[in-house]
Amino acid sequence: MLVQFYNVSKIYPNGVKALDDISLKIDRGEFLFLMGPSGAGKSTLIKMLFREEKPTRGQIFIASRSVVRMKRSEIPSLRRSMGIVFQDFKLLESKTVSENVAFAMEVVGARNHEIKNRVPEVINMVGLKGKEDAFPGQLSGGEQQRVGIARAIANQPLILIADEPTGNLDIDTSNEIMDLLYSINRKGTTIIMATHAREIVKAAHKRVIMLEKGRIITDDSSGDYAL
Amino acid sequence: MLVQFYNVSKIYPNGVKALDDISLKIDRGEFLFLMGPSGAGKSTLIKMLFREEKPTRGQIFIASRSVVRMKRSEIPSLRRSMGIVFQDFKLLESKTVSENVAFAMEVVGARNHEIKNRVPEVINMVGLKGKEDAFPGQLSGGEQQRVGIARAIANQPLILIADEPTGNLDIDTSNEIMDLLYSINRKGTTIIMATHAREIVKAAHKRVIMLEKGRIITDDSSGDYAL
Amino acid sequence: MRMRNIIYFIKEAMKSLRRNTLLTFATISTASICILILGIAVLITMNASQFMNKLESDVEIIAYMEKDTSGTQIASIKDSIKNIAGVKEVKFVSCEEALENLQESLGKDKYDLKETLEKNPLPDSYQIKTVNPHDVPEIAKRIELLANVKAVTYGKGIVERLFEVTKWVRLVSIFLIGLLAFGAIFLIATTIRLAIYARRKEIYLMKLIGATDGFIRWPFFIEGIILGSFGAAISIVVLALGYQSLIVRMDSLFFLPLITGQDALLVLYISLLITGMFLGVLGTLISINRFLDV
Amino acid sequence: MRMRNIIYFIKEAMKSLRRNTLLTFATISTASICILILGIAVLITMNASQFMNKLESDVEIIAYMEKDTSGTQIASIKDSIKNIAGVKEVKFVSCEEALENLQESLGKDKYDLKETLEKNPLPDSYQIKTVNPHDVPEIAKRIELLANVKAVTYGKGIVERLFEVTKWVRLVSIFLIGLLAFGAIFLIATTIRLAIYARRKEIYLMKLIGATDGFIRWPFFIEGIILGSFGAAISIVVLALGYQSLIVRMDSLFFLPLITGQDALLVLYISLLITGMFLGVLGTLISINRFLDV
Ligand SMILES: Nc1ncnc2c1ncn2[C@@H]1O[C@H](COP(=O)(O)OP(=O)(O)OP(=O)(O)O)[C@@H](O)[C@H]1O
Ligand SMILES: Nc1ncnc2c1ncn2[C@@H]1O[C@H](COP(=O)(O)OP(=O)(O)OP(=O)(O)O)[C@@H](O)[C@H]1O
Ligand SMILES: [Mg+2]
Ligand SMILES: [Mg+2]
Repeated sequence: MLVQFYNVSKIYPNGVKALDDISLKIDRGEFLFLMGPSGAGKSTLIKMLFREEKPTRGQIFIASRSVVRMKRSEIPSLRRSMGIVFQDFKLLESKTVSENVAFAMEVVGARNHEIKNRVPEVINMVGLKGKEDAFPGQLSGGEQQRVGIARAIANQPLILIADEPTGNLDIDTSNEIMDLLYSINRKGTTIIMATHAREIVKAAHKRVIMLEKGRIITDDSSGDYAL
Repeated sequence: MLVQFYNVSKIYPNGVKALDDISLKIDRGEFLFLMGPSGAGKSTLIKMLFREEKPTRGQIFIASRSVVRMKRSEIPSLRRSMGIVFQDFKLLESKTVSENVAFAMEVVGARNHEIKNRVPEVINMVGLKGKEDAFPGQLSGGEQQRVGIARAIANQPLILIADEPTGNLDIDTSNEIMDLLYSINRKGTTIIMATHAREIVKAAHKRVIMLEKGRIITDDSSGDYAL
Repeated sequence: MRMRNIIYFIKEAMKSLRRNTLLTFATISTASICILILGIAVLITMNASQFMNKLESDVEIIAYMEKDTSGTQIASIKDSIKNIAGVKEVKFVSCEEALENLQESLGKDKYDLKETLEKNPLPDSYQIKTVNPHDVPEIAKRIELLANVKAVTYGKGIVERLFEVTKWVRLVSIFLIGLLAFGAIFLIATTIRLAIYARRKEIYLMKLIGATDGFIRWPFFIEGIILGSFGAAISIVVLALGYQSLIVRMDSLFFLPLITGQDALLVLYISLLITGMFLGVLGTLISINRFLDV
Repeated sequence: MRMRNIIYFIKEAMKSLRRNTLLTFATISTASICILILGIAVLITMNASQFMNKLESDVEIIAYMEKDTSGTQIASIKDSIKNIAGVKEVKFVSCEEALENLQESLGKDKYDLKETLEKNPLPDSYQIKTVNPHDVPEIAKRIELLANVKAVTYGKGIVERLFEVTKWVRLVSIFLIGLLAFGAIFLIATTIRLAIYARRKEIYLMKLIGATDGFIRWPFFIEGIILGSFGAAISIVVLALGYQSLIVRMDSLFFLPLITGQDALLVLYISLLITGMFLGVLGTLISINRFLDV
């Protein structure tokens, strides 16, 4: 088991109950969709994985390490084992596209020549060739989103966490991105993806977890998703 | 004619040609979808309407006033005649949901009692009852997006411009929002909406403009959109 | 501007001050430190200036009479001196008093000059003060021309040096006050600019949804006024308490009196308050425009 | 830390300085204004202190001999005085010289004292300087006890006042330097804090993608060093040029000499540079941690 949630609840300081007694196991190499209406708790669940938020109750293990009891100094190495696509992109405004991607590799201590080779490669994969030297403020919404994806896959992470990675993409670009994710998944990366895109989920035949009001209402491993 | 584009081109300072010789007429009361792949120029076209960006070449008229030759002091009144939903939401981080919506009304000089009545009303319309006092940082992605929508419709604008207003919403919430937009449209508001959501556009049977690489490739008034 | 708007803008300003605590704290403390330092500099200058005035007003002319001048002649010389424009005070010093003074300066009770000397070698004299100490050399020259005046002294050399020193002290302190004032303006403006910079996206957005420049500016102005005057108020309290305790402690320096006039101090404190308010607004004014052009 | 990392961090720092022009400009100018003002205050204090030392070292004791003391006795008194611990210099003034001096102070060529007086009423005397001027009253007392010394004077009253004044001037200037130094620290730290605040989202994001605190801190530290020392360098150039031109202009005040020793100035300038660098780092250190806790 790569990821384990035991009775996890999250109540934000303002009293909002975002997650309610979630238990969940995710295997190494799985591809998991998180679905559910706006405000169901998808992003909250995802933020628990890399400890942007701590659960109010319950335990979370990733590769058998407790994320909840983890020391402050251990957090960076946890996050470095993951690639994260944020719902709001979170790009470094003062760095170009290349620099944003390179930064994620510098953080993990990659070698200079690795960075030099890998950065153009992933930028190409997400279809942003030609935008290497643009700053995030000079990109369209979908282009920014794809920079976020490129950054997340650059380090070939053990786990890829993607929060609504196609929300700003047209269907063709979405499909290209999904193909990219499937191929990464096939190479062994575990992928957890929150999304509203029913077409994508329907076509994928992967495990789907439906959240509503902070609870898991269905966990369908077959992927025969229907609503 | 409410909106007229005459041979509008936009070349950004870094040399990117985002719009290429666009001519376009939009009638009062129309509902118009803007579609096209990521980076096609939809947001750029939209930004021209409220003069966040100025065209490099060409003329734009809104209600017979030239947006291009408009004096600096006339811009606020142009923008006040519009409601704008931004692709990246652009909420005021230091104001609550209610305050964000109220602010848009204060800007146009609405009376206090009008504001007091209207703000809860529109918050309710977008399904955010109970979130009035939350700050944007305490909301989910889709909730933030709906705050942006509530703010845009609060003043019952002449033109509603929405850039990807459902990108972070599940299908049910999207449909509710679309119903809201249709009813506003029926009351006379002209709506221009950039979107990637094919399901929505298919179901709507409204005029669709397809952009690609900054050019209009189809302008289908029948709405028999097919790709 | 309508009343309703003023209230609205004040409310907005207060809200934003409360919500941006770091920015509020940074601006207030910057303002209070700058104004405190400026206030201390002004106080020191005021005191130094008073001390220098005192030094300068101690400068006097001594006019020695001829040995055989008669009493009536001496009296008429007094009138002639008094008639010179710029003379403030004329005091007669008889030759006996002069000898007494000399005796004193040599060490009283150690030598009895009167005993040693058979007759008093010193002449009668007048001590003359002028309205403006800087006129001393000029007036001394005119007194010297009078009949029966044998000689005139006024500490030539020393007086010029004194004036040279006070001139330079004044110049340097004006320059310093100017520099500190400029520094205060600049530092406060910079802090405000950074605070506004941190909120530039907010301003950008407000413009995009149709706010006029004025609508955005007003709350910032009011914030500037509040921040500036609040910062100034803090520094004034610190300054007043500190100066009061200094006055008590430096009582021993009776010959170097500090300015204690409550009026002068009040004027200073009020000026500092106005300076704070003004700098708050000025800082906002020069900072906000560059973010309004959307 | 490996070499590769140092180079990387320096590159990152330079890039961010170039791209955040407003923040860079604000921090450099704040640092240079604060350090300039601090430097001016130190220079003034150094000069005032030198001037006060000079004033104090002018204080001397005059020991008057008995009228009928013989030449050998006078010579032996000199030795006795020299033997007192703390005495620096002993100078003989004969009664003729003393009369000459008195004549001078009354206005030379106006009265011929020698002509008026039948015999010189003044005694022989010694002028004594001490190593530490503050010992003057003590040493004066001991000299007074020597045989054949009739009386001792040292400007009693005036000297105590002088020491009181210099004590206060020193106290006040130390206090002011302290205040200005504190102000400089605070203002520079505040500016840096605001600059970092403006970039807090960037820091937050860096943490989210796995950067360690150190990895984020280092470029900021290097920025702090560069900003602080660059700001200090500007202020040192201004200070050096300004002071040089002041030295030239105040040449007329030969009796109030400015410190011109290149060594002392160099030490000052280097200290200011180090101060700037140090404040840049310190400001970063106390500011960045609160944004790292993600
Ligand atoms: N920082 C926060 N403080 C308080 N409440 C929060 C915070 N973040 C999220 N919430 C609330 O928690 C609930 C779940 O939010 P979450 O972001 O997990 O939803 P989501 O499933 O990602 O929704 P969406 O599809 O709209 O992104 C929502 O009601 C939201 O308002
Ligand atoms: N400020 C800018 N400076 C330079 N280039 C820009 C700027 N804004 C957008 N662009 C470029 O202009 C082109 C059109 O961008 P635009 O944002 O209009 O696309 P879009 O159709 O809205 O795409 P999306 O669906 O991804 O939001 C893109 O190639 C983008 O990189
Ligand atoms: Mg979410
Ligand atoms: Mg767009």
